Amino acid sequence: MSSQSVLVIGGGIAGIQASIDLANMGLQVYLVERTPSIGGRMAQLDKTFPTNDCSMCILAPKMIECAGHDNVHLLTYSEVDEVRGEAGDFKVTVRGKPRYIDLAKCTGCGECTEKCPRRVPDEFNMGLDKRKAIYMPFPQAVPRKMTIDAENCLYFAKGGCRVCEETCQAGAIDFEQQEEVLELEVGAIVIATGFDPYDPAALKEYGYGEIENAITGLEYERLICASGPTEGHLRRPSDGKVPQVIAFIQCVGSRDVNYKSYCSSVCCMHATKEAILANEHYPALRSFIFYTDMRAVGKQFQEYSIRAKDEYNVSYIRSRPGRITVDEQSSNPIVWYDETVFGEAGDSVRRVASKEVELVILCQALVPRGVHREMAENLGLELDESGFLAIQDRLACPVDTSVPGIFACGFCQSPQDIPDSVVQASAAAARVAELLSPNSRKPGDA
Amino acid sequence: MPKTRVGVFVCHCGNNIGGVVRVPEVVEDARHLPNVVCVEDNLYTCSEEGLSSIKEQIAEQNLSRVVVASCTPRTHEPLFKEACEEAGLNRYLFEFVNIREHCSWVHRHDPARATEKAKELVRMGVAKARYLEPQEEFESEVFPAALVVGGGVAGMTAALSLANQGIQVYVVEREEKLGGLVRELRTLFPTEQDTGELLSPLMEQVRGHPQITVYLGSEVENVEGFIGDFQVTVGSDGQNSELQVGTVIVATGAQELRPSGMYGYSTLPNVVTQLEFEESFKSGADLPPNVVMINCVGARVPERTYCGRFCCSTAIKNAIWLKEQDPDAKVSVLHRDVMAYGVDIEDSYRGAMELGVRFLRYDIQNPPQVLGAKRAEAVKVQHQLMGKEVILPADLVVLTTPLVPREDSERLSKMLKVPLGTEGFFLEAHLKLRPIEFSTDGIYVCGSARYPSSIPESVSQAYAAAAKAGIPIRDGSVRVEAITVFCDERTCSACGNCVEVCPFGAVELEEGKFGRIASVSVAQCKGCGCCVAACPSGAMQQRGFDDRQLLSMIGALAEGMVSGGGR
Amino acid sequence: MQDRLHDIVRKLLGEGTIEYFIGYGAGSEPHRVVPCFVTSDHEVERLVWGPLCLQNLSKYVLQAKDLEGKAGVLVKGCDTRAIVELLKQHQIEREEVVVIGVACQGQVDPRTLEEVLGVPMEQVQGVEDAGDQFVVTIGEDERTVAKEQVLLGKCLYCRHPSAFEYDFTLGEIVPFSIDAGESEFAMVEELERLSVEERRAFWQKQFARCIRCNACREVCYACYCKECIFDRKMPRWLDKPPLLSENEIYHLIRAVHLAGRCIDCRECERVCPMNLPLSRLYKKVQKDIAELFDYEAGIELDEVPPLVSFELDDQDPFM
Amino acid sequence: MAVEGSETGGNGFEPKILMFACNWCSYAGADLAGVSRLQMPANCRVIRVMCSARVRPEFVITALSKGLDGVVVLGCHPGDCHYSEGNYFTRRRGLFLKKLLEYVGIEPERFQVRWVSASEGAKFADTVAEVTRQVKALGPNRPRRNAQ
Repeated sequence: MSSQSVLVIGGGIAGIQASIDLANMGLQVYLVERTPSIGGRMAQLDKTFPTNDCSMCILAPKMIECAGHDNVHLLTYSEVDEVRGEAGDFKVTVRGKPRYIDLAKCTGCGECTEKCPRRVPDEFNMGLDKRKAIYMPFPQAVPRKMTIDAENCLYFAKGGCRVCEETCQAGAIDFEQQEEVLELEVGAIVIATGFDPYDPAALKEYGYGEIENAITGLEYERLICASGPTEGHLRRPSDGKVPQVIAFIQCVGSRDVNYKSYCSSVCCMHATKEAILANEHYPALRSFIFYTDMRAVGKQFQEYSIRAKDEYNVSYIRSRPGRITVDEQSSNPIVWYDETVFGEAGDSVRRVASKEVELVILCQALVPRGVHREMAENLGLELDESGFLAIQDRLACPVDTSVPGIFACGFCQSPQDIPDSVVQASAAAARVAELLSPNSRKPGDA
Repeated sequence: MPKTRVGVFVCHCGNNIGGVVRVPEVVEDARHLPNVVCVEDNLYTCSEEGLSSIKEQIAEQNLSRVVVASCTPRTHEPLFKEACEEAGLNRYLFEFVNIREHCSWVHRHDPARATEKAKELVRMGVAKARYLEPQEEFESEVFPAALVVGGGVAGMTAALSLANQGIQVYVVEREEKLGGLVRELRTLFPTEQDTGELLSPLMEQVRGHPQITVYLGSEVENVEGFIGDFQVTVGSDGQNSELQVGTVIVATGAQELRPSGMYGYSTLPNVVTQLEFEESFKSGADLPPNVVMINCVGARVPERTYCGRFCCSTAIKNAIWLKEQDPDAKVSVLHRDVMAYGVDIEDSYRGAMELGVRFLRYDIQNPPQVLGAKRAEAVKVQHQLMGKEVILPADLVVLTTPLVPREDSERLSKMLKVPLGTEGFFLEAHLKLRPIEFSTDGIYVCGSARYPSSIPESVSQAYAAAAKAGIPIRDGSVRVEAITVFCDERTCSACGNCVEVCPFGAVELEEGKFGRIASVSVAQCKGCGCCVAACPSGAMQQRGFDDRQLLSMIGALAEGMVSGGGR
Repeated sequence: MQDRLHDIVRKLLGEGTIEYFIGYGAGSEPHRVVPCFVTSDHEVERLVWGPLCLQNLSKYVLQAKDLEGKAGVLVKGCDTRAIVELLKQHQIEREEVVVIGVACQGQVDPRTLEEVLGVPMEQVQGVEDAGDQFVVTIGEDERTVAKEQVLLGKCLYCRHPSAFEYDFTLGEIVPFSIDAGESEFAMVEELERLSVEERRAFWQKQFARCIRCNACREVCYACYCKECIFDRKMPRWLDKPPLLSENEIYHLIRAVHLAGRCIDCRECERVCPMNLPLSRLYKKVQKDIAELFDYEAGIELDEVPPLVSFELDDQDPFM
Repeated sequence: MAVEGSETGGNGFEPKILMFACNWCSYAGADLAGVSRLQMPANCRVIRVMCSARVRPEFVITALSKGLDGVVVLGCHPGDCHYSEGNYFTRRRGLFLKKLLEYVGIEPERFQVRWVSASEGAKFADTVAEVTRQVKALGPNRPRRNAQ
């Protein structure tokens, strides 16, 4: 009978949901997460569409349930090294990066962080503010433990410091900690590595990186979030002013044969939500969404975008902007796009128009995690030409990868939003349950 | 009744608490509280040595209650309850007092009043602890079988997945054959496989699987009971059979909107829906040279605001099929947005354009008009981009309509006591994080019964439903946290307030020893306590949050405010 | 009217349709009318009807529940609202009770009658209804007084429900129409216009006078709990001594329990030995329930009470 | 930012305020305010309940009549309730109770209902500061405490 344990790679909402379902089925789950805390991209969101639930409110209970489950073994700050064997009997080595913190002793109190002198850009807040070298990714992190970021810690750089060691009353700092390598035997593997935002700087015409007030969707999310760097005040990067007119540009890098030919599926609703949040915070604020096709395809999505138009001062302009320039002294971005103007005689003329706004949000394409390609080779998995994990039979087995016994759910295998990722996570759990259940036939059957 | 012996453990949490709250004073103050027999403070109560000191005190002092004053119960309560249980004390004789997040961390500049507040919070915690009672978590048996309502692609996939996990499954299908809506298709999207390639293996395995029993031409007549023990009556042409199952999956799918009265449908013979096109034209009928498809028919309109999600990909599939059969055919698709989300549909959308399919955008204000008296001859449309009117010759007009809920969903929703959403599809527990579960435990939904879903999405949801429906069965029993409500038979006057307010239908009026009283189904009760607040006579109480406990906390706080504070 | 009542009751008792009839009977003194329970034919004579039949007899139906046979009850238009509520709150079944509605043309408030006539009630031999006046016999002579001067407070705003289907009716049940000259909530609005301090002073003075005799609870149709929370030892909601804080808790909690149930029968005020202006408290309850939730107790049998239901778009000042 | 601490000036009166917080949203919001170290006045004491719908109006009446200076019931935003409908009842009960208490002379600020979600730490802190300020301005619920 194959081993009754499962490896889940990726601690975002998909990985968490798959782990909870598998653990509730009585299987032993090893959840490997690259960063110090589970939560993934969803932890960075302020609200989620279309219900405007606060993201952390619905994510934190799942994180606590997952980490607290007897059958789930959390391996955070770790990566999968090597995978051998086949369905029912995989041998996996997992490399645990040293946190230089004794997890049993650390209570996540945060005294060390206050004293640590070293400040570095905070990835969780998309680099918009700083964190210390000894840090917890976000207040509701699970596990609620500190981590020392060896690359930026002064002690590792040039010796000395160790201020955190002095302040920690629990004696949890341990600079001698070594990398741990773990050998696991699992019956199946579920991949849920999620997505990275595509760097919009590639599209020179939008000037990301040069135009200060052109930011990405995720950066906006951190600005508008109550636990973000500006505590929810939408302060634009150039002068900290709260913009009264903002523009969202869709399909930045998506649906574009020069960059990513596919549609990332979530950005239309993501932009609509962010526009609603802006107006919720600042009732006088107006927002424009430059779109090609307004893809509001899920449950309650149409009603959500209608409400955006009727109640939240959002207007949709069907056009793909050609360029963004900036007005030097006001540092306001100016969006250049083509529009069709109808004369009275029913004739129409196409002309270039411009709209000066105070903040531009680029809704960039979303791509599988950077580390995803190397992991795929490592596990012998095929990728499709867009870089997603290839699924042999999309219709009958939508979560089975090219390697029997390895399943993939969430954004790593195709662009999808949170509910679809959660569904695919449970689907992967079902496929694992079938594979590992005693009287199941060989994995080749459907 | 042996005197209640309360142990209080006040935590320093390093100096997170101790740095602001003068813990020794709190410890002293707690010593004088009624029934308190031992008070301790530790640097880290949640550390190994903190937990072991609690266990020791429980043994040494024979404690019958434990109160820990430290951080937040939301993360640490399970940890301390575990420790109490290991020391032989019922885990519900434990009370948590938050003096970190709610006290020391937020009153850093006012240690005096933070200490005063911590003392009062401990007093309130001890006051409640004195009235805590041991509880046993209720376990109800789960019958090892599942019911799947609907034998379409979603129903069959869910049934097979459960059966492959070794679970007995009953599938109830209304039609005489399995296959559902997909059976009416010829080719599938995006793989352009023939429908049989997907359906035949599924149908064979379902019919052949030893763990699956199929009832064709049958309907669910009645469902009673709750998670773990549903009694289901299935009616097949006249005679009923009784089934007992632990969980239920709704996979009843949806039906194509027949847009009568729109664009000449049902009056002009050559105006058909996508499904009718699939049946009639794909079986070899001669193909018309000019085909105009109109999308968003009866969708994203005021009377039906939702988007049909995959009708655009159906239109693209059939447009591509037409161009492949006859490259010179003129195929145009009139749309308001092309919902080609994801990788595959976007590729096909670009592929269709490369094959010469014309996509024209129209506006809801001036929709296309089908011209022709007895037969459709052309379609006039205001081209939104070019801003001028275009007349497209049309030998065949294909209307792309969304799926709409089945008429009898209402009946099934009443039987299962699960809600329908505003559009008439089944309403899930949580749109984002529990998309295929109902708030009523033990019942799940997948496929277009929840919302129009393409085949891969319906199949994913089917597997997900199988995972969820399998869990209670594999576990064999369902544990309910002992914070449920109970009704005191002697004092209940059966006024019915509790029955009205319960969001989960867990309370009903029944004949009891003392006449009619409210009776609670513990398995259904989620422990919100709404009924307790609605009960004038206080007959309904909630374990762990009963009126004695909460009132004594108020009393402890109001102590000394008024002579004769409520003890 | 009284004879028709006797005939009906005698017929019902005779046929055995009812085993027990609740009506009004002459009291120990001529001006007093008291509830009267008739089980056999010869007692029917004791039943009376007139403008002094103040009590709301509905609550007595609850005692008849443990009889095998049915109970008959005589109800005025306003009393039926209690029957509707008792049905709605599952305390009685419709087939358990035979309801006889009587065409009431307003009841006399003894206290105001004494003030208007300047004569103690003890000397009043009887009161007769004479259209828009009452004829009061005192000793030998008779005096007439305009109805609107001496009516019960609630009769001034009589608009009894027509929703109720009586089993029998005595006379045509029609709302007793009289122009009270002000809104039925006038006495509440008057208090609402005061400042918070003035209102506190007013009510604290009233609550301080309460001796907690529980008469208002015993007479109220809605206080049918087997064991009232105030009588329970654990948890102890009230301390025994009638301190101001305890009295205030008692009256405010009763008001909350009456939210959506109070039918404005004002029996509590009538029976209060200390004359607390309880109707000014419960009128406020009715006013808020009507304004907030557009609901009136005892009118529609199948309408769900307001505090055990909700609307998604309820007003929400708490955002 | 929440205004901080107690101005010991003026009459030095420090109100004592009772707060009911629901386990899923407002208690979590209070925790987040703590985690984010948002300083606030120390006048409020929180009682945790599973849902704001568990808070009986009788508790509020008893607390105020026993002399506490203020009572606040916190719950999830309508639509966010963990039990899907609980806070709809809290809303109706709050609407009715607020009017009743004002009618018998209890200042409106002494009983409030507020919706606080799990991520609204700042809103929790602001609510504590605002209610404390309002109730302090009203002065003690003394008439009730001593007048016997």
